[in-house]
Amino acid sequence: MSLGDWIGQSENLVFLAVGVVMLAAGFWVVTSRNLVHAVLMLVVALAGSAALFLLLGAEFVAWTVVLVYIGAVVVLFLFGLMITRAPLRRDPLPLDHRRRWPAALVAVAVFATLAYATTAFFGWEQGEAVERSLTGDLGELLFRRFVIPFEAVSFVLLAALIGGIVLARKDPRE
Amino acid sequence: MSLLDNVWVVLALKLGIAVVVVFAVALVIMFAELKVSAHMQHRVGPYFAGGRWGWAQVFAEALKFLQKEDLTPRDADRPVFRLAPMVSLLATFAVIVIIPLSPKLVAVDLDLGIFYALAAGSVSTIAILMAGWSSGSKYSLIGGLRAGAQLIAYELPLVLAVVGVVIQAGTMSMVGITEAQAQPLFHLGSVGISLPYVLAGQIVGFVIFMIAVLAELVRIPFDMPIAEQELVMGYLTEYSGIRFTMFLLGEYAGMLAMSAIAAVLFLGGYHFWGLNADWFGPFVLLGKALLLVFVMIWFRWTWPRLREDQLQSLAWRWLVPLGLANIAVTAVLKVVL
Amino acid sequence: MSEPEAPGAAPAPEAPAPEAPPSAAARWAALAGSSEFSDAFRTAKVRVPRERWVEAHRALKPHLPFFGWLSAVDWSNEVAVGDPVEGGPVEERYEVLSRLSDVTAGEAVILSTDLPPDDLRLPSLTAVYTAADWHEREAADMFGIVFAGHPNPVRIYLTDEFVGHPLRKSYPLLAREVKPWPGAVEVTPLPAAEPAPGESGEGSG
Amino acid sequence: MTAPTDRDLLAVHRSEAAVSVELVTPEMTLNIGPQHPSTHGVLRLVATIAGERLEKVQPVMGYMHRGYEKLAEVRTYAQINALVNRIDWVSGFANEVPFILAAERLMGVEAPERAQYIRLILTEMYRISNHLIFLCSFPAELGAPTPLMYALRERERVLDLVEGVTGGRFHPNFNRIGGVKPAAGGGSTQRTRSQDLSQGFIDGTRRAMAAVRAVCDDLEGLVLGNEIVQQRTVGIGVLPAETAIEYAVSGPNLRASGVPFDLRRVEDYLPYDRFDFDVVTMPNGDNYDRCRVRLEEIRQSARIIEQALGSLPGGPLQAKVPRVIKVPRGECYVRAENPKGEMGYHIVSGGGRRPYRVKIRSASFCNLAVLPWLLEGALIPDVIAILGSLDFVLGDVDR
Repeated sequence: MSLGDWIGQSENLVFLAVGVVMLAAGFWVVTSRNLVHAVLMLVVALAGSAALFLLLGAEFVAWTVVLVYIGAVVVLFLFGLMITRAPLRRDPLPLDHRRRWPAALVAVAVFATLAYATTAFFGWEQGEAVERSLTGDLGELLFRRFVIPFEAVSFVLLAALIGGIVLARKDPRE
Repeated sequence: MSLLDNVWVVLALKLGIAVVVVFAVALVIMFAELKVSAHMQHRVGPYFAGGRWGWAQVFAEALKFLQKEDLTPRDADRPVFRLAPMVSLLATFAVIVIIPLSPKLVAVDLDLGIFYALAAGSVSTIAILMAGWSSGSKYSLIGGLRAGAQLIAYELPLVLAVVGVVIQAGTMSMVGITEAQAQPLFHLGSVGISLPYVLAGQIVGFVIFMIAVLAELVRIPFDMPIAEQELVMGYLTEYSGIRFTMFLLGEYAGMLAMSAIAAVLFLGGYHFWGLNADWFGPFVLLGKALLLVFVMIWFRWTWPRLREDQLQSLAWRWLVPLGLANIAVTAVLKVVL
Repeated sequence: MSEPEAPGAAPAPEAPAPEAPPSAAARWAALAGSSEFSDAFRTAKVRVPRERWVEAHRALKPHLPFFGWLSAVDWSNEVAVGDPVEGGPVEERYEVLSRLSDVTAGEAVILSTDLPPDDLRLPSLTAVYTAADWHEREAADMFGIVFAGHPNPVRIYLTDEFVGHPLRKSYPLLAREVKPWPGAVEVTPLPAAEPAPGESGEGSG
Repeated sequence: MTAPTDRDLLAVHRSEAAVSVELVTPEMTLNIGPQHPSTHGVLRLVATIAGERLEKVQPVMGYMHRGYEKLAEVRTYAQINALVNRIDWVSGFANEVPFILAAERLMGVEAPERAQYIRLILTEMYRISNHLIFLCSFPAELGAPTPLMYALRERERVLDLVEGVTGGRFHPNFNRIGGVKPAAGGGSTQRTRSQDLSQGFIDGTRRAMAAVRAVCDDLEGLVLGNEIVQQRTVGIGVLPAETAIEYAVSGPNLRASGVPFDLRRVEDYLPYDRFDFDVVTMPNGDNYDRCRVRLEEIRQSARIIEQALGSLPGGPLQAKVPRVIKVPRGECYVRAENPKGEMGYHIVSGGGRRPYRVKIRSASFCNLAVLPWLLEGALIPDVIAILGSLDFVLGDVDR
């Protein structure tokens, strides 16, 4: 398939546009000196990923991303930032730039790992197009085939939750 | 390609109509609030504008707001400050799109209708946090923080209440849920009797849903984020002119949207015993939604406001466990029956 | 609430003067360790020297726990506004007054002390009566009295830049000087009535 | 002033990060007022808050200081009477009473009985008016605006009656040394059945009292009986009796803490001793009790007024006083139970037509002094509720 054909398909055009926006937003997230702006750009990036899932026909995953990541996780981020150190004035909060190179290295490594894992597992062939909604299949997969990993992850998250509470809670005797 | 274009055109048309209708109904709700509150307080309310009942009052107020200066405080974060009201309004409209007015009159019928509505609605939290932080005012910041805490706390009961309905209906589609409530529940002789979910097992869910909706909409008794007496309107403090109007419209459109969703989920949507849903559907749904809106207005003018910590304990100690119990009971009944 | 059972009222019969029961002012004066008191106009008033100011309050506190108010009077012969005291010059001083009462029977006394105009210092009562806090700040604002030992000696009414102490008799009332108050001619006889004797006749034009 | 560069800020940031390992919620100074919907005028609270909790609060006053004590030095007694009813403008007439009584005491004049009764009736009517305002503004501070309309409607009836008698609603200026002002067309001090009370006043007042009682019942059910109101008030802002006395809190606020101290019983000023009424106290001293005390006091005031109307004596309105009021040398302090607490005037007369010095002891000023104690550790919503429950007026604080 030539590049021209690839671009000729409208889905691919949308994919391209969303990808560019996501990349720009992601870049903004790591370079912005204003923490709140960074988080808001994260919202754009997440919305982009939701749009990508929509393009793939995975509605349920897309709306889950919106509900969980934008509606809850980012809100928690913002909440935490505002209650601690979001500057009210416009002067930028100086972020620590000393570790930017190691951070970039880690980011590249994560990207490489994920890209390798994806291509190694699925290969480069085009998957078959899915017409119907995948919600049911997703449920089947999660609660039949992968129920033990699913429960394990839930357990880990619960442990993390409890740990978070224990850490955050100040000892009243202090 | 031309077909695709057509789809977009149709969608744009539908959206345009939806926006106009929503604005009109929002204005009606605004007027209703003025009049209802007045009568609850032994007042007459709007009286002069327009000649009779002061019907033109809302238009006069809209005009007044439009010609007011759109102020941005010096310490505000300009782009975020200006974007926040639009995000708020956008989130509300995104919710409204999926409400089915009749079996055929649906802007978008998504498989995951209600799930989508919850997701889209949760975005409005971001708008409030944006407004609260970017205003550069401490009162706004506290209001934004309260809103954040409150909306996170009430997202959960809202979803839990919906899950009960979804289990009972076996679908997340708004049309599907409506139709499921039109199915005969039992037979009296040869006549099949259908009941809306509020009467058929989801009364607890309905109550939780409405309480959570009040909190999501930041209406009394849960209006701590704007709390005029404490925070001088909280995250709205610094807004004026058209941007304030957008928040205001967002509030009333949100009331309409959430009431309509509640009507679909629990009150049988566009169905009403003996009325043809194709013809009367929109009016039935609107009637049900406006009834719920009236209840919200009623609460607004009779109750004082709770405190933030009391609201949190209400959410976590009562609504979440009740919602979970409701799901468990519904699931068991679904399997048994 | 229970312990200040108005002992000032009960031990009255044991007081020294047998023929006439001693006045309330006399009893409070005895308690405060002072012999100067007056009972005119049903207002018991006890004078204490400046050195005994805090002690006197401390002695009265168990009986009179309610600190009504504290203020001062600038006794001066040269007044910028208002009328000087009639009937001869007064001894120039600042008189600080504090009123104490109970919360049961309405027993009350005004304690007063004198400060020379060139040395306006007085120990603070805040250690004895918490309620004296704001009253002392007000008196400091208005009269320039320095309350030694006050925990928060900042201005209460006036801005930090304000110069002067408005309730001193030497402080002019500027508005009054710019535009005289019509009060000087306020008594106008009614058209029908005959002019009344005295000042009102002079005042009417 | 040059703006700090990023590098400067970074240095600060690093040092902060080195000092505080855990993220602490930074303290914030919040200025509540002087322009704020709930400060009852121009009061400013400089509050240090952590999250929503007040760590420390410093009230700042003086925005309304009008210098009445100084102004009183250049005004005659009659003019001061017009001045003092502006101190606490919600209960105007009640401000005049102790001042006039103090002047009368110095002059050795006593008002005739009928005048005393009228003073008493009007004082109690202003008490009702004041407490109705409290009962409507307090729920409004909790976010319920509707009781406002209910209470204000009955207050209008009371004020209409007052207007019929005095010609004024907020500032009646109805007292005269030696009595009260004869109504329109009057001027005679000798007329026995003088035109002091407007026509229909007695019947109208009886009807108004019935309406006031009715609205009290309504408010008791709708406001005090509301679960959210109870959640927001019961056990909040508790003022123990010892602290209340220590801070010289007076009036309904003191009685809400369980101290049965009412100057109407204790002091001998208007003919209160002839009437049957209860001194209302409440045990807990929290916001709810402060609300209840005032509600009950409205009923008691209605009781007093009804009794007074039934036994209103005839006779002149004015004692004989010289045409030019000159007060002999001397000083005295007269206090009265104002709607907000102990209000008193210490008049020092130099012997002339103007007082040498007038000290005004206003209730709100002293009641407000307990605020920093009460607010310590309170949440912001409770701050507003406690502030409202103390029932102060800034004119009464600043004078």
